[in-house]
Amino acid sequence: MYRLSQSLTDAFSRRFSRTVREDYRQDEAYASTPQGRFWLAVAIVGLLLLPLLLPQYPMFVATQILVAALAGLGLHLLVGGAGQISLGQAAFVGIGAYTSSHLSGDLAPLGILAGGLVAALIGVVLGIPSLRIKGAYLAIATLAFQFLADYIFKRWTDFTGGVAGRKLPAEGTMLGLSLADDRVIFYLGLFFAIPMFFYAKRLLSTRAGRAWFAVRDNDLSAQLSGVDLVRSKLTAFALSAFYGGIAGGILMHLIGAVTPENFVLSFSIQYLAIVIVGGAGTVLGAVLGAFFIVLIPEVLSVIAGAFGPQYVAQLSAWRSVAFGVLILLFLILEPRGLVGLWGRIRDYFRTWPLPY
Amino acid sequence: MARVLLEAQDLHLSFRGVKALVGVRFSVSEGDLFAVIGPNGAGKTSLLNVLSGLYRPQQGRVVFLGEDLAGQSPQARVRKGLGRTFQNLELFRGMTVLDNVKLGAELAVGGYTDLAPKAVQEWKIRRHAEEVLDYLHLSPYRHAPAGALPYGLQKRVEVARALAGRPKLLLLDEPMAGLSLEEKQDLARFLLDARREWGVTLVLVEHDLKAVLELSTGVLVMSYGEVLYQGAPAGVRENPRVAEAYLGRSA
Amino acid sequence: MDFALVIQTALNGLANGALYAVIAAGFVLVYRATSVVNFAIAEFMLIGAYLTYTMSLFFPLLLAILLALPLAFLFGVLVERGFVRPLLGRNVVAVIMATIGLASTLDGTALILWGPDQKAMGAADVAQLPKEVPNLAFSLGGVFLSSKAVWSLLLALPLALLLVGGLKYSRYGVLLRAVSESETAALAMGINAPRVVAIAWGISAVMATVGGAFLAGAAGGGGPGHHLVLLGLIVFPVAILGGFDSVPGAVVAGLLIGLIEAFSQLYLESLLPGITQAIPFLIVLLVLLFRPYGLLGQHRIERV
Amino acid sequence: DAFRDAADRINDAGGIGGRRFELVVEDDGYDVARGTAVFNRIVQRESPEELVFVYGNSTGLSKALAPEITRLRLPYTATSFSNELADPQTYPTIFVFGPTYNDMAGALLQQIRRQRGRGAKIFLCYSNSEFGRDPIPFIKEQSARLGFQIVGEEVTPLAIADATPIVTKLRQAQPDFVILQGYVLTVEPILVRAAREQGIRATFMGTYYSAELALMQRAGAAADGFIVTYHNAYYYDTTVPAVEQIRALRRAKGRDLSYRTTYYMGSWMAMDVIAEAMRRAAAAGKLTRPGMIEALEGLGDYNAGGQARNMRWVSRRLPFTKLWRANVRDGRFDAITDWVDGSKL
Amino acid sequence: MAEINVENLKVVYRGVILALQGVSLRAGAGEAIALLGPNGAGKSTLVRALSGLLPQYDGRVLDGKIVVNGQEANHLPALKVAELGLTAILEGRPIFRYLTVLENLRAAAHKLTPQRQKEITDEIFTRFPRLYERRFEQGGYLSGGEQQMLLLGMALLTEPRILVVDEPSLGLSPKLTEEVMRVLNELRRDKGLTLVLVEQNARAAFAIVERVYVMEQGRVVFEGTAQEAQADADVMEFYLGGAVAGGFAEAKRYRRRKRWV
Ligand SMILES: Nc1ncnc2c1ncn2[C@@H]1O[C@H](COP(=O)(O)OP(=O)(O)OP(=O)(O)O)[C@@H](O)[C@H]1O
Ligand SMILES: Nc1ncnc2c1ncn2[C@@H]1O[C@H](COP(=O)(O)OP(=O)(O)OP(=O)(O)O)[C@@H](O)[C@H]1O
Ligand SMILES: [Mg+2]
Ligand SMILES: [Mg+2]
Repeated sequence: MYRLSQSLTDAFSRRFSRTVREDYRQDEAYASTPQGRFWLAVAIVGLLLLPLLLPQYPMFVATQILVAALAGLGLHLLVGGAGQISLGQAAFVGIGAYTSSHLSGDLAPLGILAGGLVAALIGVVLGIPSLRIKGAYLAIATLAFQFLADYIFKRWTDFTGGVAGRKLPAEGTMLGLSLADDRVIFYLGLFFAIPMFFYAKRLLSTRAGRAWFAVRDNDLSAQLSGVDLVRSKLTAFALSAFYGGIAGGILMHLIGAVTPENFVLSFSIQYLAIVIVGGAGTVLGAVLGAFFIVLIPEVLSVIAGAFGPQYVAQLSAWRSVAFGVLILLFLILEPRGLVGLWGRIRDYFRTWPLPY
Repeated sequence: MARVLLEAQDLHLSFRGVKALVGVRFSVSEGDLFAVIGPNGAGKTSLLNVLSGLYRPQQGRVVFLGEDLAGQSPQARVRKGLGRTFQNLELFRGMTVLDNVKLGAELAVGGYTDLAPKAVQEWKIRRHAEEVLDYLHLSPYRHAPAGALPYGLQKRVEVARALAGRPKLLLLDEPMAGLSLEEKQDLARFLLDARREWGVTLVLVEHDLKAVLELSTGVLVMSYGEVLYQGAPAGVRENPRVAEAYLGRSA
Repeated sequence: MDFALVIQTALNGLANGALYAVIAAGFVLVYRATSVVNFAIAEFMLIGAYLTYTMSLFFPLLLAILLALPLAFLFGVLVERGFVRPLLGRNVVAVIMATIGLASTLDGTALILWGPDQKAMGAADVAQLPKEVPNLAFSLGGVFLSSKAVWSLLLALPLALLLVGGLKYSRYGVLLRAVSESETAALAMGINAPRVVAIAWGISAVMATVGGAFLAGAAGGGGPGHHLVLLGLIVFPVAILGGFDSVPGAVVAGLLIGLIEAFSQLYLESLLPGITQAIPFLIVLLVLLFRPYGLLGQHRIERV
Repeated sequence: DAFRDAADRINDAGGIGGRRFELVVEDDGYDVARGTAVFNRIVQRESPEELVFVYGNSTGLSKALAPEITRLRLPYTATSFSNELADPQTYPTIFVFGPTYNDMAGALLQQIRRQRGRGAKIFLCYSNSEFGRDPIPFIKEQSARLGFQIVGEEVTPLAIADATPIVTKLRQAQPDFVILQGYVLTVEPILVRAAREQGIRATFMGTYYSAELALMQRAGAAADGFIVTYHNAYYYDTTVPAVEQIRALRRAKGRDLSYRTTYYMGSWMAMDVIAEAMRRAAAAGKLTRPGMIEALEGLGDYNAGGQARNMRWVSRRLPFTKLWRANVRDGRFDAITDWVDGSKL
Repeated sequence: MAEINVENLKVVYRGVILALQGVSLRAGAGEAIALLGPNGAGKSTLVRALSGLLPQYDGRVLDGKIVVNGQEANHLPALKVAELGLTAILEGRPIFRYLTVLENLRAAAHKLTPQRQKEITDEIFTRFPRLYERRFEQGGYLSGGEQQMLLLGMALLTEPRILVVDEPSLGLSPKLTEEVMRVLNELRRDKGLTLVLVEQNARAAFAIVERVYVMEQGRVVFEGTAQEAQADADVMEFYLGGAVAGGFAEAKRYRRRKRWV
């Protein structure tokens, strides 16, 4: 009997405690094992070297992924973290893009930062209704925000250039580097993205993250555990918007222009899809999700291209079908997303041959 | 004479015609284990809700450590040292046991601005949380999602979360419901130890009369929002009104 | 102020509002039954309208609408079985995302099946003229009501009211609400939860079809095209204004928003172009800030 | 479809300068970011020297691409007739294969002058998009000059559910002409129907994107008399040589012979012109991008099998169009003018 | 013939957590059995398995047999099980929080004629007057105990032949606990109901059941009549607070639970 209970406890630890670490400090670090640290370093160096290896177009796509991952990550803090759903992330990306379009050239990084900050400020405003409403109601509120933002993007001609949008000068440079070069933009993106990824990971595993999760799971009892609901929700909204805004700034430089079409509902949905497909719960998920979502159209058009031009005409239809079906499949078959899929494979081998 | 920690003065509360509290007054001194009992729907949970700030009484005051709590938000009260567990489990089901307890521990250890994580502080919180987990024999489950634990363990995690904040006064809403006798005894032990070692004063709402009578230092019996009896545990069984409203024929 | 003009604008607003009401009522019904916010509601309208169109190639238009309804019901049930059922009980985000995925899938499928351009009811070829329902347009002392408006008021409004009545007075109403809260609990009480839910989805698809076919212009030429999806977004403001979980609320709010739109188009649009499109969403934000439960919504229970 | 047909014809005729004409098609689903991505990919994949012409879609995309196009000096056109694009100062390599929206509006105004003269009352109804707003200032300015009266103005979303509010305004304003701009047959049918139902007698007018048979199909009898501008040939107009070419090709390839849209015809025309320019450039031994621009500019009286008046560019556009009136009984648009120059008022 | 037979039942959650590891038990027609056990023993799991609701909790029967009324019910969906006349009252007070008390009862009575429904509802209200007072209140606002009463009322309205109850006295005052036990006992007597009672309040349970099972770690570790159980030293110590253990205040410090062999 005792052995049995022991094995039950073991089953728990196997599933939930990864490896038992000697000391709490190790348990709390980013990558607590030497291997972990090694792979992290490899990944970062790899990213830094990437532009030297790849030609322009793949770099363009890589930067797109970076942008999507940042915006998705921001949304992840809000959705996966604080459990507040938002269908307005594209609007924040837009706010960031428009703001930063006013400060380009040598000031580009500052412009991007400003974009993030302005977005964060507006994020706080959008967060206010979340103090009173949740779930589906909030989703609709953010949907409304998304539409109103679109309305303003199109109307406030002085700031946004109206329906026509704004265009960066073709020959813009930053510190002597051409801003038309996608590799330069990629580095610009990395400059923001790497610290922001670590920061997000850190936040989620410390105080702010705990407070968000608590609010997500049970906001009433979160209050009674000393969590300041107002502050917690508003920071989540502000941060999420900030990440979106920064992504917008980078996107603006990547395309070289801002027009309202880039910030419509379908993009908000795409960012949400990144969170879902990547797997709510981890920072890594946002990256994987962005990879996936950005690459689907690329892959599809390669396939369609192989069949010949007559199929290209229907491509956008097939793309929406593929996008939708993928989301549904993930939700139904692997709710924990790509990260979960990976975890399951790992678990399977770890517990194989005795799954129980 | 120990210091008076909490004082409820003439609390009134009603919901669309239902009277949940009618002029309830009592006081709890430091080191007490104050029990509140009464039939179902008597207003016990409502009383705790008023104390912890979830309901606003229509009349009356709550004084904690000599300060009137009127108008203070629930989380402000918790920060002042007024901890709480719930009748129906209100754990953060998706978080691990450890994170649940850490969240509580922040209250005791002191946090930091949440946007600027500090590793040192985080380790302190962790150490403190582990101590409480150890104490309540929850360490093996620290990485399990709280929602997947059996009911009894979840109750214990809830106690752990509240205790980790080192409250001065802990409000417990039926912590023993659904536990077997042996487990009740274990829990009683934990509570008594916490009281002794950490100086936590306890307010206990409970239906297990035997436990209440054996553990408490003072008892308040409520029925339909009114106070039926207040005093030493020994007097509860003798009181005819209590017997009629609460105990039934077996008394 | 021109009195006849005001009356006419009001009537037309109501006629349009009746269509919103019927769609939103179905949408809210699904929310009540499954707590699912169906972001694919606009696609339900689209599919419904295309079904009507396809039937109208073979039958007179009125009959075509009637024949499309059972198909739509079946479609609703299939969607529920295929995509919603496996996700019940998951968190809100997941379910919302699933309906968004569904929307995208349906959008693409419709595009592949029926092509990108707008269709005309009952006309398979550009050379044909559209089929039409009997012309019921009338004019009375300066007030003019188009045929489409009359048909909307005549068909959609009673349908919406029927649903409201049915929910209130039939036993199904209570069961539906019970199931919506907790399927597990309902199953434990022996309630056939899956069936209740499937029926709710079916009804919702039927109502979306009626609304969609009329918005697309069944009663007045024109026909389904993908712009219908844009028109379908109005459902969300309507539902929020009504209270989101209240079917009667949705009906009232539908009519109200129809009115507001009509008057805004008449008086505000020339001052602030684009405002008519934005107004429903402004209403959403205002409602959520000042009256989160809308006109007739239920308050959320929060007690420990 | 049109691109493929046109490419087939060119290649069947032996290609250009002995080389096969290759068409690279990418779809962007009208999404600027994706369009930009696709463009970059094409530029990457095709060695830029061989890429001599790009055909894009929306105005937004064209603008986003403009700097890059300018840098590469890449000849470009799009299915947009925005005034801004047809400006050789800002966009030295962009060609607009037809009149701009201003030219189209100009042609309509000429018609109004012909029909009614000074004092004509005009009502403007346009969508709240760049496309919708594009010619509006021009129309207002010219109307003032020509002594027309703008009696009302309505801005709507691209798609509407109900036209009654607009018709109500029409009844109040009592215009002689209603000019619709910026829709793709989403609003026109609903509006003319509602207007005719309510006894509005005004003449409705629209530009290129209204000039499609589906207008009659959706609006039914109400569409009769609707006046549009259109600068290519209709598919049913067998007197035009290009139409004959198309039909012959499709018959030969076993493709379906039913009606082709105006969009098809326009695309065919563009391809035909581009191929001709390439031929000439190849003949001159300059099948390069600058060579292409030169060849395009020098096309002169080439008329693409009757699908255009000629290729005399007026600041990189062709300001000529014809006016057509919808004839519901026959299910076609009847030409009511010959070529008119929309820029001359 | 309303009886339950469980043979060697094994249940896993999420494909990894083995909650029942071979449980066998039996309740004959009209018989009442009690199920005791510490937290996590698997009592609620057994209830879920019996009512066919395991899938709702991400669990599944791995092995073994459940026979209800002579019909095998291992993999029957919940609805079919309900049709066999088995009603389960689940853990966690699963009432419909947004329905009023009356509507809750109406929802549960969906199979009854209005006449019959009224009869039973009246009976419920006489037994639980507190519920009658709160009949127009939404379930979510009721106190814990009131919800428990409502739940029992709902179960009665399904007219079960087999009733499986998970901790009915949870959170009830002594007086009401007694009332609930009396109701259950009367039902059994009057309607020949088969009763499976999961209960921590052993003393109250023993008073109305014939036989007792004690579970631990997903297994049955004791089985016997109510008398035998009361005589057993371990049951005595752990569930009845017998002579061996002192009161709450003196309970030995962190006794480790003695393992059943
Ligand atoms: N928010 C509320 N709205 C309406 N009625 C309420 C609300 N909260 C409590 N009540 C009512 O007040 C009365 C007292 O409830 P309370 O939860 O305090 O009882 P209790 O003593 O804790 O009972 P139990 O022992 O059953 O938990 C009950 O009748 C309950 O229905
Ligand atoms: N949904 C679930 N997912 C995963 N594990 C579960 C789930 N439900 C129960 N378990 C596990 O199954 C085992 C038995 O749980 P069960 O709820 O049946 O115990 P119990 O005897 O009812 O305990 P209690 O007296 O606390 O209610 C426990 O170890 C628990 O962790
Ligand atoms: Mg209570
Ligand atoms: Mg249990």
